[in-house]
Formats: sequence, structure tokens, C-alpha cells
Amino acid sequence: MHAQTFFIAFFGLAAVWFGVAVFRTSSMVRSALALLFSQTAIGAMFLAMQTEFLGVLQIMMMATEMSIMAIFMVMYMMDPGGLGAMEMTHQKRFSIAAGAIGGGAALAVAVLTPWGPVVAQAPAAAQQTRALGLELLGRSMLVFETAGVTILTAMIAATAVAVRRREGKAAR
Amino acid sequence: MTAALIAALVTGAALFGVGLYGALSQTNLVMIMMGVELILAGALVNLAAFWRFLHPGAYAGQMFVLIVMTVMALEMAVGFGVATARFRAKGSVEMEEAGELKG
Amino acid sequence: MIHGARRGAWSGLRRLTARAQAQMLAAIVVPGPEVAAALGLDLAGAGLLPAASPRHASVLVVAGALPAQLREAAAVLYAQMMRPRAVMALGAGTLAPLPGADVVAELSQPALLDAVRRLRRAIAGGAFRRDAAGFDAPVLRSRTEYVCPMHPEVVRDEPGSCPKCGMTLVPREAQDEGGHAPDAVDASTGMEMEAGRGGGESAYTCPMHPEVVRDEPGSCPKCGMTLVPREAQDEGGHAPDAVDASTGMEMEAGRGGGESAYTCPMHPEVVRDEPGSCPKCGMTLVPRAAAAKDAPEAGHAADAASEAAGGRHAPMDPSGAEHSAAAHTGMDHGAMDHVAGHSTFMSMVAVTRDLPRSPDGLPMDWIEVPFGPLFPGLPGGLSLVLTLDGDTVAGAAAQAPVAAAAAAVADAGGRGLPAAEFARRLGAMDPLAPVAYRLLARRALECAAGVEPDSRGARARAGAAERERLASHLAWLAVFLGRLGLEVHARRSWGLAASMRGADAARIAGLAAAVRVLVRGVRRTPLLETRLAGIGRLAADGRLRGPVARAAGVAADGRVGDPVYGALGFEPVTRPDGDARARLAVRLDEIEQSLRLVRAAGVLDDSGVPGIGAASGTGEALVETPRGGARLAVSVERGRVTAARLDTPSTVLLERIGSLVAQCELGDALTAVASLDLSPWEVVA
Amino acid sequence: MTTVAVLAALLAGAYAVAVLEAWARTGRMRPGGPLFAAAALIGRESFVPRKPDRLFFEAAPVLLLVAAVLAAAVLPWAPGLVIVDLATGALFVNAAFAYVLVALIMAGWGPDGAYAMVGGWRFLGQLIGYSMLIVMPITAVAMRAESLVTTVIVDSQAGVWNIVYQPLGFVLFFIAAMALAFLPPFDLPTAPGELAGGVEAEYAGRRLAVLRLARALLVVAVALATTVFYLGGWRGPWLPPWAWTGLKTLAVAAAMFALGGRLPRVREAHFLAWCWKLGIPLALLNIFVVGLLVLAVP
Repeated sequence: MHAQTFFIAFFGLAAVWFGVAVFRTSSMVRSALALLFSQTAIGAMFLAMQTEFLGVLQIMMMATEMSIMAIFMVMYMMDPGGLGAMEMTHQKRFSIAAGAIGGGAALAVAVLTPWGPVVAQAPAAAQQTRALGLELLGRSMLVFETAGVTILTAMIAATAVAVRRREGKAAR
Repeated sequence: MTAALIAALVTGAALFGVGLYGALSQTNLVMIMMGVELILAGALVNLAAFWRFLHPGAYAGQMFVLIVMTVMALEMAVGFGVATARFRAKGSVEMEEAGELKG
Repeated sequence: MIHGARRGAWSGLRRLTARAQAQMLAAIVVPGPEVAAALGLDLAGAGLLPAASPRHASVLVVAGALPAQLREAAAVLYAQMMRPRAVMALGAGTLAPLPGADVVAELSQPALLDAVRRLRRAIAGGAFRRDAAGFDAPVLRSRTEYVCPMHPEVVRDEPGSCPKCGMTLVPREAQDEGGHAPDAVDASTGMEMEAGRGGGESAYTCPMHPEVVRDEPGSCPKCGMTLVPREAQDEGGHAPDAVDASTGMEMEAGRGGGESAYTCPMHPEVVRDEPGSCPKCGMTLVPRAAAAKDAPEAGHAADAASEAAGGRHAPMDPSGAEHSAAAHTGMDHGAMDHVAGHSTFMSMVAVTRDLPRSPDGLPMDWIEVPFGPLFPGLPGGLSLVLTLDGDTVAGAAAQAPVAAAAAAVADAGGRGLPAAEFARRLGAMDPLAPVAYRLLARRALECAAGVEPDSRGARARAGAAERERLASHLAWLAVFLGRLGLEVHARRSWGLAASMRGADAARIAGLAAAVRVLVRGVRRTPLLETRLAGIGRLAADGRLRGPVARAAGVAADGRVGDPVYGALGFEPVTRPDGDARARLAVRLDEIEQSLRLVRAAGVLDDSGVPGIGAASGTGEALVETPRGGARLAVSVERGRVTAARLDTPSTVLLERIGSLVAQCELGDALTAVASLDLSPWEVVA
Repeated sequence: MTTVAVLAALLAGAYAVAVLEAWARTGRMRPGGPLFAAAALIGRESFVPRKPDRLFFEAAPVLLLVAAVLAAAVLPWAPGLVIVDLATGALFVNAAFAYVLVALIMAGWGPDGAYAMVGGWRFLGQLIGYSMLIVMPITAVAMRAESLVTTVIVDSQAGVWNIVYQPLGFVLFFIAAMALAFLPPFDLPTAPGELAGGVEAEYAGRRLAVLRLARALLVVAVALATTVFYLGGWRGPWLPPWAWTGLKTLAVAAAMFALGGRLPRVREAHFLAWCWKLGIPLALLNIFVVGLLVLAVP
């Protein structure tokens, strides 16, 4: 069981390290891929926590998601290669303070709360997948369907916002 | 065993802090979205840890993780939709230049 | 022993890899595979593997004599190849600046086979050398030159200020000669050259304020950005970004002096599109160029920065600092007052405002990507520079640096050329269609001299012209299918095209079955029609000729009305659509038609010098070359050609490329260009 | 021991795939070709462009290699002959394949060259097309097996192979798998004759050797996945199970190469349109039909 703690901590550190790297590099593609590897490390943490389905899902989804993010960064940023080492931050002191306070508060809660007894054994992976499937199509079906419909709506809405307006209706 | 839970929660807290810093400090819409993604990732880690170490019998916990992943995807879709529209209209997704969006 | 050996001592492993390399010869052909095929060389048949990029090639095959411009491009290509590398010269004359050929042979398939054998031995035994020398050529050397960001025509060798607007000149890397390639990315294929050649001068400049140039790293006194090495900016690739500023500027400069922005002499941040008065001080606004002359020189930049840091609107140098000036204009909207004193902030609105907008409304970084003159997949000698907006082509500049038509006919030298010499020159002009041009010269001279051609000779010459059309169309088909990734058909097409050279009627009859199988195979290729439909649409007009016009529904064919062809039973082939699909269909039909015509002619002969004696007069002739009708008008005095005017089909096609590829996806654009079957050699410059 | 055996099988498969690919490109079958090619590449100069993103440039071929091997790691060659028999194997294959995209984007961005960059981003566009057609047919396969475990999926085809049970899903998956491995006619990111090799354009020498090896392994992985999901995996008479898997995998790879050499390279816009307007509805139909079959035929 020490191995589990070790791997959780290891991948956790990796996730945070890559997370910090996101805002420390000036190359946008590096930034997006750092976020990807941060999310991949989180997926690996899931695997270390024996939530196999979620871990693999996280690893899969984020690869595509962050790559798409990378291309949008390259499209919409002035200096995606980071050659100019542009300053792209504002209200830095306030942000650091907010980040530190927010993170510190969460940390305090994490450390100080008496979490009670911890369950040693997780269900087997195959059993989990099966149970999650039953949950999805049973008790949580409404939530699941709502999420599905919401993402469809968001896709349509985002596309509608992004496509060019017709001539004549163009705002500017 | 509790150490594993704490390790996961500490990671979650750190990701939240980094994400919050990023979301507040960046001037570019896409970079802000990255910060938000990190905040949500922190939430993911916590949810998964709670499920695994406290209530491995309650699959609603895993369900919750799925929902947060959906929200991340949603945020991306809507964010890029807005970014594209802004970029088309103004040629910029910089927050400093979105002054007219203020109330 | 080869010139391009890799540095290092021999060892067992190296002996092994040298032997393997001798087996895996990936070749890149100069000027191009279609020229090699026209010369009767089947490279794949000789065991040379195709190489997609010079990085993956180990042999540079030079087929035929190269004009000087192509030799330079070939030297660049050679520098891009990885060592061990070799040069194989087939019937080539001078090679400089390329290093000497490692294997020399004649222009024929047996000689090529033998040359490949010799090359394998040379590589197996000489791939490594302890004292291998580097390769250097003037074309690879670069120097720093200084240009005005606003007036690109101002180029100086030393730093200074622009005589037109007073701006400080900015350095850029240039080739030592010619100055085609402004940066380290070379013009021929867009790849970077060999590392480790003399590094350019490293000046540091601000990505946003090109007028700021320092010798050392640091930050920009105007906006606080970290200065970047100037070299980095000039490169392709990532640099699209850093180029932002410079590209934007270049575009603007390209638009010429017609740009009418008005600014206040006292408040440079006030910029208007129309004349008027300054809202701050009421002064009349002046055109910006005029304001620039009165503005303080760039040397004041440091003061400006300190004042800006103090939170006041600084009198920035308005000429170069247009972006910053515009940024301030943006700030006047009022909502962003809190950033007014923030000297590090760069307005993206301002930076992107002056970028040209693509029709999709998303102003992206535009990068210029060179394709050619030796790009695999385009005709060798065609130099195409595409401005890419994402993967959409925003603009194109096509040139034919090897265009030889004007030189071939213009050199009348006062005394004129002997008729035979004139015909020889015209035939040597275009390696892709020597027979047609020799025939053209002959017809024009005969017309001028009033000689009636004998009908049997004319028939034989028509047969030879059809054989050439067959070979040319097959070679085009090979290039085109290769571009589309249809390797199987392309390979067969290359072999057939090469074997057409010098073939007599019986041999062609023997090949006819294989050609028909190929044509049928291409016609039956699934999805090919869908793939090509709508690409490269050109409407027919009076100037288009040849297969391109016939694919647009116009029976523009020099063979129509020719009694010789009439006797052979010729009917022109047309298709209505005018796109790449129609061009493919027309050429496939013409391949079959030429087979029929060759059989009908029975005998092929393009020899014989026009015997016009000491005749005088003027004559004009039209010959349908594989690319369309070429027209030649000559004046002959006492058997010598004193004046000639040549009009070739590719000249028109070259002009059309720009409009043809605008707003196409990159792959479609290249397909459209390839579908034209343009011969850069016959372009009349 | 199992791991070593599977890795050896993968390498052997990559070798055979390289022979097949050379056959498709040059029309000649040279059994020793890949050995020569590898030895030649290792002896040639390698090269780092002048202003690279060095990290990406060096890491991309390795990441591609890792992605291909990871995908193959959960696919069984025979009962028990699998590196990890994950409970979510079918999903994990997807996850590993997703990193092919990341590797190509890195390879495209890394060398600081226009051709490579266009090639890398093109693959992202290609992914938008094919990714759904990888996931949705696998969903139908998992529905029939009532499991995501790859060995269970093979066992579920004891009676009828999936290629017969859900031919529509097979066709969609086959096409998407070709696009995933950027085989012709979906070789938009490399596109010889168009982008001068695209993402491969700036790689040379030993780096190119790694990239080519990774690509060959990727082809093996997608062919193996097709075998496991649709062709009954190791099932077959007379021969030992691993031999059946190997044969079927090579047959799938050969079919991909043969098909690729006879089709023109797709246009990106066409590919996207086909995938979304035709492929995804068909994939949904496939899921629906398989669902009915699963319910109707117990």
C-alpha cells in the first residue's frame, strides 16, 4: 500500500509541476502540451487510485482536447513560438495572492479535516466498470442524459457563435 | 492509507491554487481557459480520491467525475466559440482589449 | 571515394552501414523527374528510390545541362542533403557551384544503369573519410544587409537611416549573391540549410519595434519586450509569430504610398483615416509619412520609454512605432485607462489591425513558403512562393527562373543566325518538348522561304510530334499521379514515358497495350474524379491553349485544319468543366489519340535541317506542342534569321497561377498548379 | 517473459510491415530491405534544425513509439500472451492512439519548418474526422462482448467473427485505422510530393530511423487492433493461436497498403465531410443494429 501512496504522490507532483509549467513557458504550444501532460499525470493518478476506467478516459480525452487547445493558441496568440518573450500577465501580485490563499485554504481543509476511516480495498476494475455502467443507466441516468444534452447544446451554440455572420448582419 | 488520500488531496489543492493564479493573471482568453481547466482538474483529483478512499461503494462519486470531465469539454467548446467570435470581430482575444464587455 | 563523404574513421559498423547505403540509394533529380523522363531515363527502373525531401536523399542526380540559376538551387539542395551524399551527373556540363560529380555518365538508360553500379561501389568504399571537407558555395553564404521597414526598396550594406523616411534601417540576413532568399531558409525547397555554416550576425531586435536594434540581448526601451535575435525573426516556421510585426509592415509597404493615415504632429497617438484636425490640440492632421520626417529620430527612444513609464503619453517615434501609436488610440476609448501607463502592454488589436484579412475574417499570421524551383511534385524550374494563411493559400508568386524562350530567339546578334543553328537553339530551349520546337522552327522557316514540305516528311514529323506528346503526357501523368499518392500507376507511367524516347512506330505499337492498360487503370481509379473535381478551375478565354483550353471546352488545337492531321483522322478532344479532372480526362484521351495517330502515321522522323538556301522573307507557323499551340514568326534574310517572335502556351499559364490558387487549400493549390502541365523552360520572360 | 515475447512479436511485425510498405511504394518485395534501410539510416548524419523546439523535436519520435507500443500492450496475441490484460483494454487502445496526434503535433512544431508545421496541424484536422470512427465501432464491439477486456472480446467471437456480425463497424474502423496510422490515402501529414515529407521532412539519420520504426509499429498496432476486434483474434484451426494472430495482422496491414496505393490522397475537407456526414451516422446505425442483435440473439 506504500506503493500506492508513492505513485499518487509521484504523479501528483508531476501534475503540479506540469501545471506550473503551463504559465512559465512563453511558447504557446509548449504551454498547451504542458497542460496535456499535467492532465495525463492526473489520469495516471487515477490509475494509481485504482479507478481504471476514469483514468484511461481522462488520458484519452485530454490528448485530443489539449491538442485542439494548442491549435487555437497558435491561431489566436500574437507570439505562439514565444520568441518575443512577451509579458502576458496582469495583476500579478493579486493573482499570486489569490492562488496562494485559495490553494492554502484547500490544503488546510485537506490536511486538517479528520477524514475518518479509509477504505483499504477498492472494487476490482472489471466490477467497477460494470457498476459504473449500471449507475449511469440506472440511478444517475437523468444526470447523464442532462450532461449529454448540455454538451450537444454547447456544441451547437459554440458553432453558432463562431461561424461568420451573414453579410449585412455583420456588426462591424 | 490516509497518507495516500492526503497526497491526492494536496495535489488537488495545489492544482487549484496554480489554476486560480493562472486564470486571474493571464491576459489571454485561451490562457485563462487553461487556468480554469487546471482548477477543474484539481476538483477531479479530489472527487476521485474521495470515491476511492472514503466511499468506494457509491458509484455516484465516479459519476461526478464524469460530469466534471464533461464540464471541462463544455468549457473548451464554449470558450473557443467565444474566442473565435471575438477574434473575428476584434482581431484579439486579449482581456485588456475586452473593455467594452464591462457592465 | 565520394566528395560528400561523412567525416569519420572507418570501423566495422561503418563498413556495414556504407554497404547498406550503397544499396538504398534515394535520389533527388535535378531539374526534375519529368526532364529525366523526357531524356529517356527511368530512374526507378535503375534501382534509385524516390526521396520525398532532400534530407532523405543520398544522391543528387543531374540530368542534362543545368542553367546557372538551377545550378545554384541545386547547390542549396545538395547542402540540405545529409552526408554521405553523392552527385551523379548524366550528360551535364558545368556543375559549379556544386562540387564535382562523383559519377559521370552519358544520357542514356544503359549508361545510367552502369553509373548506378559505379556509384554503389563508390559509396560502399568511400562513405566515410577522416578528412572529409565541408561544402561551401557563395550561394550558401549570407551576409547582413540593412533595409528600411517601410521602404523595402531601400537596401544598404551598412546601418544607417532611410533616406526616404529617416527611420533606422533594420538588419536582415541575405544571400551573398542574388538576394533571393532573405533568410536562412533557402528558396529552392524551403528547408533550412546545413547547420554550422558561417553564422549570421546576431543583432537583437524588438519583435514589435523593428527599429530597435541592439548588439546585445536586453529589453526593448519602447515596450519592454525581450529583444530577440534578428535571425530568429526572419525564419519560417515558428517565426510566423515573431514575424507578425515585420510581415504586417511588409504588407503595408507593399500597398504602397496609397496608404493614407493622418496623424497629429504633436500627438502621434492620434491616427485617423481621413484628414481633419486633432481632437486634442486642434492642429490639422498631416499624412503620416510627412509626420515621420518631422518626428524625432529613433535615438530618442530611450527618453520616450522613460516618459511612458511615467504615465504620460509619450511622443513616440511615430514612423516605426505605428503599432504603439495605434495602441494608444485604442486606449482613448476610455475603458482601459488603467493600462495607459502600462508600458509592457501590447495591443493585439493594433498589431492585427493592419494585417491583411483573409475572406474568412480571421487574420492569421501569414507565412511565405517557397516551393521550387526544385520542389519534388512541381515541374523542375518552376519557382512558386505561396503565402500561407493557415493552410489556405492567400497569394502566390510564380516565376520561371529557367525561362529560355526569349534568349533562344532573341539572339539575332545583328547579323542573324544561320537557319540550322536557329532551329537547333529552339529545339534545345525546352527539354520537355524539343521535337515540337524544332518542328516549329522548321515550319516557320519553310514558310518564310516559301518551300513546300513534302507530304511524306510532314507525315513522319507529325508522327514524331505525336510521340513526343505521348511521352510528355505520360510524364505529366506520372508527376500528377505521384502528387496524388497513386504510386503504383505513377511508377508504370514513368517507365512508359522514358521508353518513348527515340522509339520507332513498331516499338510504340508494342508499348501501346501497356499504355492502354495504364490509361484504363487511371480512369477506373475510385474516388479520383471526386478528388479532382472543382480544383483549379480556369475559364476558357482566347489566350488559353492546349489541353488546358480543351479541358475548358474550347477546341483550341493547332492540329485542327492541318491537312496532314486531317489525313491521319484527327479530331480534337474536349471536356467542358475546366478543372483538374477535365484536364486529366483530356490528357488521357489524348494519350490514346496519339497512339492512334502514331500508328496511322506509320513512320516517325524529326531529323533533317530545313534547307532554305539563301532565301529571304517572313514566315509564321503554329505547332501544337504537348502544352498547346506555340506560334513563331521569323524574318529571314539571305538564309539567316534576323528577327523572331515566339509565343508559347506556358507563358499564359504562368500568369494565371496567382488567381488559380488564391484561397485554395495548400494541397489543392499544388494539385491545381501541377494539373496545368506548365513547362517553365518555354516561358517567354 | 510474456512481455519479451510480445515485444519480439511486435518487432517482427514491424519488420514485415516495413517489407510490405516498401513493396507498396516500389513494387518490389525485398525481404532484406528494412535491414538495409535501418543500417543505412543509422550511418547517415542526423541533424537538428537551426531554431528548433529541441525538446519537441527529440521527444516526438519517442512518443510515437511509446504510443504504438502501449496500444499494442493490451492487445492479445494468444490466450495469456498479452502484456497487460486491462479491464478497460478496448478503451485503453483508444487512449494510446490519441497520443499519436500529440507526437505528430510535436514533430510538426519542433523543427521550425513550414512543411512540418502544416503537416502536424493537418493531422489534427484529420483526427477530428477519424477519432469518432475509432471509438464508436469499438463501442459496438464492446457491446457484443459485454466487456472492455480485449481477451473477452476475442472470446465473444467464438461463433461468428465481428467482421460478419457487424460488417459496417469493420469497414468504418478499418478506414479510421488507416487514417490513424496516416497510411495512404490518408497520409496528409507526410504527403510526399506535396509537403516534401511534412512532419518527416526535417528528420534524418537515426532520428528518422526511430520515426520510421515507430510508424511501422503503429501500423502493426492498428492492424492488431483490427484483428482482435473484428477478425476473431487468435481463433482459427490447425495453426497455433499466435500464428493466427500474426497472419491476420499481416493480412490486414497488406490490405491497408494495397488499398492505399490504389486510391488518390484524400482532401482534408472531403475527409471531414465524409466522416461527419456519412461515417458517424453509419456508426450510430451500427451501434443500434448491434444493440438489437445483442438483445434478439442471446
